[in-house]
Amino acid sequence: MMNETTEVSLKVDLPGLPMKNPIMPASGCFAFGQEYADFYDLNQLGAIAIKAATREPRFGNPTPRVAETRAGMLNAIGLQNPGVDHIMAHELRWLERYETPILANIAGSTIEDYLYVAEKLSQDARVGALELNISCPNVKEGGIAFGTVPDVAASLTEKVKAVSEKPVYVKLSPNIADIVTMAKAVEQAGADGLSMINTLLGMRMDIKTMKPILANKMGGLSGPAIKPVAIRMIYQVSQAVSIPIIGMGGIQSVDDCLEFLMAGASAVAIGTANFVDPFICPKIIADLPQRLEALKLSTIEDLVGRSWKTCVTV
Amino acid sequence: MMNETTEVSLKVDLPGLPMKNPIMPASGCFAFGQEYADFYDLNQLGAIAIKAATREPRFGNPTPRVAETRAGMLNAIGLQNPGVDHIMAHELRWLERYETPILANIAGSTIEDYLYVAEKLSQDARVGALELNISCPNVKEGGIAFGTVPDVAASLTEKVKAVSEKPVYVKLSPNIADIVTMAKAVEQAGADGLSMINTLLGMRMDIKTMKPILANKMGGLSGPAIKPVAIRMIYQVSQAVSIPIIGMGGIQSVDDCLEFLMAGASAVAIGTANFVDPFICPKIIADLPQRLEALKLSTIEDLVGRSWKTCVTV
Amino acid sequence: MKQVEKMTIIKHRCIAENIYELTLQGELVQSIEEPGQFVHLRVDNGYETLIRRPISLANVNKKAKECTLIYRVEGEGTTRLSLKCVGDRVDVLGPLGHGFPLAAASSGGRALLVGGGVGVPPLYYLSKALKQRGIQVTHVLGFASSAVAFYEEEFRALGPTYLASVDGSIGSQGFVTDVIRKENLAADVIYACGPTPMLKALEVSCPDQPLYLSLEERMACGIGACMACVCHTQTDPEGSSYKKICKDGPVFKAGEVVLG
Amino acid sequence: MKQVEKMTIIKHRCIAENIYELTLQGELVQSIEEPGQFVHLRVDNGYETLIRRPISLANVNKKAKECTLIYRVEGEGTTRLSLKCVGDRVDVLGPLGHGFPLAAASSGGRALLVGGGVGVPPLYYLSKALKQRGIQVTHVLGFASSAVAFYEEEFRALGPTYLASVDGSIGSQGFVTDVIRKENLAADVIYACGPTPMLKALEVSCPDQPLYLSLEERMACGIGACMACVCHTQTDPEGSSYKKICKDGPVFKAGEVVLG
Ligand SMILES: Cc1cc2nc3c(=O)[nH]c(=O)nc-3n(C[C@H](O)[C@H](O)[C@H](O)COP(=O)(O)OP(=O)(O)OC[C@H]3O[C@@H](n4cnc5c(N)ncnc54)[C@H](O)[C@@H]3O)c2cc1C
Ligand SMILES: Cc1cc2nc3c(=O)[nH]c(=O)nc-3n(C[C@H](O)[C@H](O)[C@H](O)COP(=O)(O)OP(=O)(O)OC[C@H]3O[C@@H](n4cnc5c(N)ncnc54)[C@H](O)[C@@H]3O)c2cc1C
Ligand SMILES: Cc1cc2nc3c(=O)[nH]c(=O)nc-3n(C[C@H](O)[C@H](O)[C@H](O)COP(=O)(O)O)c2cc1C
Ligand SMILES: Cc1cc2nc3c(=O)[nH]c(=O)nc-3n(C[C@H](O)[C@H](O)[C@H](O)COP(=O)(O)O)c2cc1C
Ligand code: FES
Ligand code: FES
Repeated sequence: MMNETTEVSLKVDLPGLPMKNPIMPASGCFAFGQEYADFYDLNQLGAIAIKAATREPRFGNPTPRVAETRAGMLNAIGLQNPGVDHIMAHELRWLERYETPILANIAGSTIEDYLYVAEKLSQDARVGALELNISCPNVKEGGIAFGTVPDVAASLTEKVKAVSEKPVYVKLSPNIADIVTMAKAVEQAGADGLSMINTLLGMRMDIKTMKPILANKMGGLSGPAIKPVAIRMIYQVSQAVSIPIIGMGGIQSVDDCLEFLMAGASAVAIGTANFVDPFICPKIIADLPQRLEALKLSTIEDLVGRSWKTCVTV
Repeated sequence: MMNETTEVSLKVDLPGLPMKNPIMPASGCFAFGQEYADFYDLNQLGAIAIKAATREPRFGNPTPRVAETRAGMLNAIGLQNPGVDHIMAHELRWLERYETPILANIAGSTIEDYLYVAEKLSQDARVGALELNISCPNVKEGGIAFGTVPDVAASLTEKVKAVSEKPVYVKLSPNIADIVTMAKAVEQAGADGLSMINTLLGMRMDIKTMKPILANKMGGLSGPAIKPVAIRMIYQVSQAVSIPIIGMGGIQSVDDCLEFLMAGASAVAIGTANFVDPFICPKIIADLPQRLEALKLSTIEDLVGRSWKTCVTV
Repeated sequence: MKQVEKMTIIKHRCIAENIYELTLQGELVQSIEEPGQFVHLRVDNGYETLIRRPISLANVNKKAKECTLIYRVEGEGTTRLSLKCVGDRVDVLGPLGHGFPLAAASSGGRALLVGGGVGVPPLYYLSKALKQRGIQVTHVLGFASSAVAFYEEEFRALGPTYLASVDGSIGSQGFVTDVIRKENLAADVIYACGPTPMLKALEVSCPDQPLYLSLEERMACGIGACMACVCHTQTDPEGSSYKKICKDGPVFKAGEVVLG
Repeated sequence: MKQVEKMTIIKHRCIAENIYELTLQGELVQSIEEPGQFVHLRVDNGYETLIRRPISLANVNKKAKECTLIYRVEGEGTTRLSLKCVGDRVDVLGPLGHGFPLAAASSGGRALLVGGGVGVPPLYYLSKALKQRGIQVTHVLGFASSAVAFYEEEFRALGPTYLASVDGSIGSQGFVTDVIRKENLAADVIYACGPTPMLKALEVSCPDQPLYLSLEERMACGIGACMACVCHTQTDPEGSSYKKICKDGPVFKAGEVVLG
């Protein structure tokens, strides 16, 4: 039993990311923070996962790039970003005013691109850790292969680890039959943590035109619809690996967040919900202490993996 | 342009299933029809996919077996059924009073089980075609392997085809990275049609107990949440194979049904929605003619694959 | 005949902490056969609460075409339900299942009705129906505390009523089985509805009288088609025989099925 | 400052076939800077319509803290919105984007406002604002048919107003560009909002005057964070430079961005 007078602590210490709470916005759903800084102080966040950086600037896919689905949305942004150099010169520069640790999401079409971006960003003092996006379904040049073949993912992870001066999180794709084998492969290859899940590959038709709504035809499904898949994968993987997991996929409330922690995530990221409610991250952070207290727990760590850990007396 | 006086025809002719309309209840969501016969005349249906039959009677998983999710539900029924002999002696017997063609879903833990059930059911005059469930995520003895490894699925399909006197539809699992390779493999192995998709493997935690809600822990996600994944897979597969597809996954309205046909399905099955509204199948059947007319189409065939077919003048 | 109907809310009020009494009006009421049956509610057309919620019939007035449900706010569905107002309509599938066999008690006989928490509501409709048939009814109702207790007066109007509560804040402190033992309550037949541990305790402590138990399980279809709500039979506890709580139950004779 | 507010519906009515006029009241109105800005509505808390819907400001009354939106019922979100009643609250994010530059027209000058369909609404607020600054306004409004036409009288009260309709059922038969050509309408500046083909036609047919176009794209965040709504710039039409319609627009000077 928790001592009545103990203060609840939201702190989570992840490789490269000393977080004051377990909440961060998910990559691609928060750009580089500037838009949300109009709504609240970004120092409230546990960390910030910034939009994927690629070697060269990318325009991404043609529009329409988003479509709504039941309890979810599809996106086919196509990794639009100004390129790693611009990000370091401008976006990271702007973020300097905050103390919040930064998780820098990186993507590429070739291994060389990944290594180039990883090396550069990992040398940047403002970056706490790298998040290797091996799973973006919208990059056609081969991105998908990284995310679905364990050997390929492991080899990429190994190479990125070799050039990176910062911890490396690998962001896993859910579009796969056996997530555990994939997770173990990248752990073995040296990953310091996992981010899961990225979007499920989906599609919608326009009933009037009888054509796909998205110009790219297919897109990544995010939002509440995918939460059960995310919870299942985190539950499976967290029991099979010993590196921490940043959980994501459909979180919209503090209770959703608790489910992810119970499943085995050590921290969570919030994506689509930012579009619905720009204040969602600080709201969930504010709701956490009383929910922890109601469960008679005093730290986030107490909650991690509770659904499968043989019961410990707290 | 459609001739103003042409009557809209809903007929769909699939191997073994001469359907008067493209709507059937999905396997496992309609038992053997008796419960829904209390609500409407089952002769209205295009076909009926009956609950999976196994060699021996099965009790299935412990309860709770269902949990609700955002725009979806999880189930871990575990293929409960009274066994193939009982089904033939009682359930199919009862169904004789209807003319509606029957798609008999079959499952098993071993290849021998599958073949036993397939041979028996295919010899039954009341069965129009078989639906090979290679993808049920709730059968632990190895069912999942059939559904995720193309070679294994193909070899099972080939063997079932060899013993079956009726057309065989293979029901594909969405828990896979490359659905097209799987579909082509079973087509090559002789499948007469495909059913897709089965449920996505998912999970939910009970916030109060901090444990999974389902006794089986994981379950299959169905309902509107998975529709974008189903549409995407049908879109991909229908362009790669030449056998017909029975589409399913989250259909709740006539417009959902149209989306599946446009994506490339030749007919559709309705699962979870039956639980929400017992009248959903006849409602959608009734709604179809005017929606076809609004699209200036006169047959279901005109709609199939419209999202990718190079435009034909109708 | 079970049917689907958008019934109209004609009364809706909070009767204890998180406990609501909801009265619905519609044609469906005419089809209700016996106490212990339930309805399956679609809380709204949204996708938050995709599947229906099973709630027992707590009272039925066929002349007025009204039925009353009493429910506890548990999760999202019942929370949303509690926000509905008089005049709103609720999509109802029902009546469903097989209820308490009234004929198990003969006129002039004595029936003991044992309820716990939100297992209490169907006993009210049952008690009224039994009394109408000339059966003497005694009630033992267990609640967590006085804050969540309800319908004490209503039950007293029908027959002797004993209360028990976990914290002793209402009635005697303890479980319903403690009350039965202490008060030495005997009857020709016992009807019970409540949490599984309570039902199990009754099965053990009242082996001599005919005992009917109303069970609960998470449901999807509510009509027997999805196999969500099955339980093993006591004659074949490990085997493949089963009963569906929604269709064969929710009321079973003690000894018929294995309690979860 | 953009903000999130649950605004109260104080007026809501159907003004043409499937076209609704919605007046909202709240503090957010104080932050509105210029015509052409829009708000991003959360239709309800449900998961049917997970993401917000962008709707232009059609009128603003800062003193009364009111703003008016005019929208067409298109799909699920606007259908649900149309069912809301006076007194209901709507979750609004706004004001968003950069609107029409009023300063592009100088006092005493002439402005031509060209709208099509549900591109017409923001022009009403714009026209009022221009008129207030002493600018002469002329309107050319295109609709599919008379059934879906709206606000003709309101526009006429502000300045000369020409209508065009696809089927000729209201105004002259044809497109807005036909009207401009036929009536030889000249102005110091043109402001336009409507379907992309209309905007493209204007770009081609009115190359000499300063022309401001309000664009549309499917949006998610509405504030510039998700990259859903970008368009290429005309100086780098194939390259990586871009503008966000929600944040840099929705109004752009003709020639600035590539029309989709
Ligand atoms: C035959 C039957 C009769 C019932 N009668 C009553 C009654 O008269 N009064 C009353 O207060 N409650 C009754 N219940 C329990 C009631 O159905 C649940 O409390 C309710 O469904 C919870 O829904 P929710 O949306 O609030 O909770 P959520 O947790 O949001 O529900 C999620 C899902 O779980 C199911 N669920 C959650 N808890 C239960 C439960 N205890 N039993 C069954 N399903 C559950 C829901 O139906 C839903 O499908 C009855 C249950 C059954 C099976
Ligand atoms: C800046 C801006 C201002 C707008 N102003 C108005 C206005 O004043 N009046 C008006 O009637 N309409 C306006 N629209 C269009 C309006 O946003 C869409 O008609 C509306 O979002 C359709 O939503 P729905 O739920 O009815 O349709 P659904 O088809 O259910 O919408 C599904 C999704 O697609 C999006 N979507 C569908 N059609 C459009 C579209 N044409 N443009 C952008 N997104 C779309 C929706 O926002 C939603 O995310 C504006 C759009 C933009 C971008
Ligand atoms: C518009 C959008 C853009 C995204 N961009 C990226 C990205 O650049 N890199 C990445 O790793 N994930 C990206 N994602 C995936 C999210 O980070 C997250 O994994 C996913 O959306 C699931 O979380 P959610 O359901 O909370 O949105 C993007 C998601 C969305 C919706
Ligand atoms: C309760 C339940 C039981 C099911 N049982 C079976 C089954 O026995 N065999 C099978 O092939 N699919 C089974 N399915 C999967 C459905 O047939 C269907 O593929 C899936 O639910 C997606 O469709 P839906 O979203 O319309 O429900 C079951 C689904 C549910 C919800
Ligand atoms: S709830 Fe479907 S069988 Fe009982
Ligand atoms: S809608 Fe998100 S960037 Fe414009």
